[in-house]
Amino acid sequence: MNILEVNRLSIAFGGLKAVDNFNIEIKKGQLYGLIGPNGAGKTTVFNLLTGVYKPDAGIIMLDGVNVAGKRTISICQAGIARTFQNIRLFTEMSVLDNVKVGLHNHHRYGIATGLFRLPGYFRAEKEMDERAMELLKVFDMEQYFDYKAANLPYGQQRKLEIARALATEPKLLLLDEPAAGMNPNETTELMEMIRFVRDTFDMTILLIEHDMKLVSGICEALTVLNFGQVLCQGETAEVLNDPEVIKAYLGE
Amino acid sequence: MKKLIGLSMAAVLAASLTACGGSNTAETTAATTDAAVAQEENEDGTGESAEEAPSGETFKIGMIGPLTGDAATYGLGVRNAVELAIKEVNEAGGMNGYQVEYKPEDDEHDPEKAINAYNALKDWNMQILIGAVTSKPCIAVSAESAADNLFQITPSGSAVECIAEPNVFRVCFSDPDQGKASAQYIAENKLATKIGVIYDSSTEYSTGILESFRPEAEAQGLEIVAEEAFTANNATDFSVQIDNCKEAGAELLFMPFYYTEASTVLKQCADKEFAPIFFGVDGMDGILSVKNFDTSLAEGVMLLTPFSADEAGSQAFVEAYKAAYSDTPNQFAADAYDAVYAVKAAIEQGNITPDMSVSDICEAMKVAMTEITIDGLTGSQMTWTEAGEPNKEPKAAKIENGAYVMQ
Amino acid sequence: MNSVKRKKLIDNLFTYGLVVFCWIAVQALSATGHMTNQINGLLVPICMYVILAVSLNLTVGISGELSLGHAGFMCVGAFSGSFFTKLMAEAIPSLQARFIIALVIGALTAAFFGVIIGIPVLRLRGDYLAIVTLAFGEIIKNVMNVIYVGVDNGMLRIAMEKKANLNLSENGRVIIEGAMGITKTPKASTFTIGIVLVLITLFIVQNLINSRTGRAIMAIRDNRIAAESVGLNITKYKLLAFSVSASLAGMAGVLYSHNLASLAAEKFDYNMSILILVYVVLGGIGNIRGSIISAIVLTLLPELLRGMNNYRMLIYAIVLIIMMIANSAPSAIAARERLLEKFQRKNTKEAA
Amino acid sequence: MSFLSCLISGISLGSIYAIIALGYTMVYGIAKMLNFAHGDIIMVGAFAAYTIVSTLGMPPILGVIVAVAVCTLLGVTVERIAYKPLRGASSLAVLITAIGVSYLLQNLALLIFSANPQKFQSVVNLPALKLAGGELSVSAVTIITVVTCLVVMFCLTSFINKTKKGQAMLAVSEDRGAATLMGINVNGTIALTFAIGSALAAIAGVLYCSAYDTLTPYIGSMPGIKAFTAAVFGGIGSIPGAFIGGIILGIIEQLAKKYISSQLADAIVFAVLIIVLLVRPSGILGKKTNEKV
Repeated sequence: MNILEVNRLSIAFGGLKAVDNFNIEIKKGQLYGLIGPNGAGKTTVFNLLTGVYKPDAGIIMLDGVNVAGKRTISICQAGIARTFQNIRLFTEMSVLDNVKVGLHNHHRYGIATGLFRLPGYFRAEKEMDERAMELLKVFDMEQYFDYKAANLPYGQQRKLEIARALATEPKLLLLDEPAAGMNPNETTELMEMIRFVRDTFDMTILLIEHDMKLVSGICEALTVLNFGQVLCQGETAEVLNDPEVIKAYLGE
Repeated sequence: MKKLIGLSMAAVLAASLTACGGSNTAETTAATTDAAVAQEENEDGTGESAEEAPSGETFKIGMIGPLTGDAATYGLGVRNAVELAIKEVNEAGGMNGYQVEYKPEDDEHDPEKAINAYNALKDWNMQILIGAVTSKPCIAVSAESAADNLFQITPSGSAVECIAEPNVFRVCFSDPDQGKASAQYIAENKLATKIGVIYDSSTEYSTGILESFRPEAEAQGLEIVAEEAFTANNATDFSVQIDNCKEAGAELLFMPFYYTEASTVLKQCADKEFAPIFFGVDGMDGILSVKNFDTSLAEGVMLLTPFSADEAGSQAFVEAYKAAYSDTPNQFAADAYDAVYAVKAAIEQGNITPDMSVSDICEAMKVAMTEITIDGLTGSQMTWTEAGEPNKEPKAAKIENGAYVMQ
Repeated sequence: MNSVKRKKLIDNLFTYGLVVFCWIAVQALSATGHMTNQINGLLVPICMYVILAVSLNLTVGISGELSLGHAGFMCVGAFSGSFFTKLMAEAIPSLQARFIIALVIGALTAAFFGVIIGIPVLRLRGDYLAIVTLAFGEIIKNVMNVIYVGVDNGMLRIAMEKKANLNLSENGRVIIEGAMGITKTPKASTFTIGIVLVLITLFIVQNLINSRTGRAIMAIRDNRIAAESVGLNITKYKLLAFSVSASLAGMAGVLYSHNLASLAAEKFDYNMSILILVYVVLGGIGNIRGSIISAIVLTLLPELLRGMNNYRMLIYAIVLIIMMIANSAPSAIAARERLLEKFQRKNTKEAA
Repeated sequence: MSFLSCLISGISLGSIYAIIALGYTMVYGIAKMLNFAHGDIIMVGAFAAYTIVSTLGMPPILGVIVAVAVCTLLGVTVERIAYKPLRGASSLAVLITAIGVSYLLQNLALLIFSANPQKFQSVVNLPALKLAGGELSVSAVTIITVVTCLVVMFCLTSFINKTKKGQAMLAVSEDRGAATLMGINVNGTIALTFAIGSALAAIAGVLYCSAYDTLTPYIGSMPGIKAFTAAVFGGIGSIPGAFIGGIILGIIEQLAKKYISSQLADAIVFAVLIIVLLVRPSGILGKKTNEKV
């Protein structure tokens, strides 16, 4: 059963076809990699999937619902969450609050409940605290819960971003270069963590990555993007041995 | 925490500055959270209880007006004139035999600050208030002084509401009176029938005069052919307003606003070769004393004013004022000067002494004010009604050869 | 985690406590006759400025939008509140009752303006938002300066530019009179009411910040794109913060207008907005207690400097510049931290 | 004819706004701060010229030179003392400091020159130009103002595009960090910007007071705010934008007074500004900055 089916997704910026006829199929629970040289349009695909850009054409079927062209908020609610290439945390807020913002749409109470501290407030806040701590524990970050997000070390910030994305209870998690700026040890740790997340949350994950060790280590399938077009698609081992892919990466 | 340090610095600074300022004998107590508390603790003996027991040897007269800010030129005139008059009075033996102490406070032409100034003066045990200079602060203060039953006389608060309280009197004309009188004067002297108006829609002074000018002009058979406004925010370029009046064929330009803007309007009219009869109100008075003003521009300007710096009767005052402040007094100063002498006359009429309570002084003053007649700078044989309005004739002046000539 | 929560709770309670302490201190001082008229007269304005500073902090500090039009909302609140009090003088004889309703009306009117202004302008950012809010404040001021509202035979009449346009009948009365504004609003504001309003403001702002809504507002401030990606409705929360802030400013406006017998639009120009912004920035952006303290100190400062006459505002300006540099300059902060460190080291050495 | 005359007065008013706005926009572009004290520099310039010309009776041209010198010095000094220590602090902190400087300058002027309005004798003593058989008269100040504005605009543009210092300014405004790495003296460049901006303010002050002749310690604040509006209108940070913004603002203000309502002219100017910004959120010539995701 496919959780994500994308068909003929295209967008152009002033004549430049940034993404052209992009197709992808991701099965539930799959760990899928999106790779390609710099400027191939990978992040643009993420931006299309999450509604930051509106596609010129194409369909994005998420769990049987077309979300193409919808607003970011609706897409988030439909079940796609993401992290960013250049980390985007709520820097002035605590680590715990960052995760609690992710829980925003799942633990609701009205403004009046919050203002007047009605019982619903305490109930919901307690649930949120517990849930957020659980998530932080997954990433081994519970001891940092009252740190200001901006004060976390780089690697922890990346993890926090993933935790926040998971808090929105997505069906599909998009990770944009999660290993960027990490040392080999951290990367190994991250790989294990991504796998762990997939297993514990039964999550489907699509990730953009340049680190081939990570890609070959955890991705089950790959799509290679070059100049906005799909160059090659299939199981990781096959794709990585494809001469076209090697050419695109190493040049002529 | 860091912020707290900064703020406590401020508090210390504030407290210490007040200490050297001399008004209060505050010690430099650094209360981080509440400088007020620190202040209050050092205010022994000057609290409310003290108010009831003034020294009994001198009258304490306070003054409120804009000493800084956009309207400062009016407030400073009043402050100086009151100071001058009180000095004269003291030298001549005081009021009813008692010396007079005097203290001015700044209100920045802001009702809120005027109340602060009033309260500061109350702490000083003020017994009589001259002020506030401008209408809105005056109205705000009058509500407070009425509650305290403290006698107040405003030299120049011209809005109707300024003297709505029974304890408030004024020296100047009210705005509606001026508007009405202006229309009547224009009609009676057949100066013109087609009238253009430029006015300041952001001040109550200007709109107040115009509101009463309009119906009266109509009743007198005058035609208002153009009515152009400006506001405090764009009181620099009047070319559009002038053009419109010119095109409408105005023979007389009615200018119910202050001389500061009037001097600019006159210059721009000259640039545009628009030369109707210019007709101003008491706010126009002072135009000749604007530094570096080319007085030839004001040649032929008419204005209704009770005071003229060039008149024989006011020579002594003008000389003394010039000597003391190297500045020519305007009509605000003249009104203020008269206010002091009115207070003096009333105190002597009612045989008021400084040891009386504020409320008793007020009651006595209210009666005495209606009984006195004074010859002042701004009118001869001035009397006051019970409502606080002065009885004096508005006089028309015309500027000829760079001097006001009474008509 | 509970300790952190408790710390926050204590922190909040401390802020309330500070306000209540001020009230008790003032009551004690006036009971023992240690209160000067000057300070007494400043109590209501201080409450008003505290409310304004705290509410602007909600926009500037918590929501991260630079607004230079706060005085405009205050203006709207002041006029609508005063208008109601004067209009209903006969219908509702109790001044207290009218005042309380006026507070609500002022807050609601300002909130309404907050929403209708917020919808178009909150799309703009940074300095563009600043100039647009400034522009709105000036428009409100300019329009209030030329508007006339009167009442006759139970009918409201509104006109622009001149009183005669109202066509009032003989028994009519003018309530809002152009540049003159509203005069003789009965004095209903007291220090106790002011303190209650400050507490209400604190209650609203602090509870808002520490709730789901507040987190959403702050998240949008910190990173709009990330906030959107986790499913936050940007417009809704920005607008919410803006209009709550506006309504509190409106309430402060009613407090203002019921403290003075003269209410005119000219008071509410951009200088007023900037004055409130000074309180917020000096108290610390996003720091509620800081806003309270700086509003108190900076309201008192020029008044306590009255003895200095002409030098008063000059000193105020110099103090302002020095405080800004001492508080915000990176080098000053570093120097202060070094000093603190040295001090702490010394303390620990002594302890040892 | 009356429309033309209205238009001309609008252009004249707009030219002054434009000169002030040029200073505003330069300082904003390079130092990234809203210099609320800019308007008060205008006032200082006007008072300096006033002292030379009216009080000391020297020739007007000397007045202009002294005004420019005084303001340049003042601008650089203020930058050095009040703004430089705050480099790296939040932009709001700098904004508030600028307001403090504004209060300071106003109150200093109040102490020195008193609050009484003084008449500024125009530095231009030429007859007005008559057009269309005398029906349309354009004052000499207007012509000089417009010409000055164009010259200033031209000089600024060529300075920035053609000289090394100008290029350094551009670099600093684009990316301060990168400029430092390129070996550009950032502090020096910012000081130079303040010097130029303040010199422009001095010229604007002299022209403003020549046209509208009244001088008080508070005259700077309103043109300051209007020029700020003009700068934003044209797209803050953009030099041609400030020019166009200033001229358009002046014209709208005069036309609104003439054809809509002289009472509501301020409101109309600001309403137009809001509408323009809603349609073009970065002003007429402003750079559109889309945050990259």
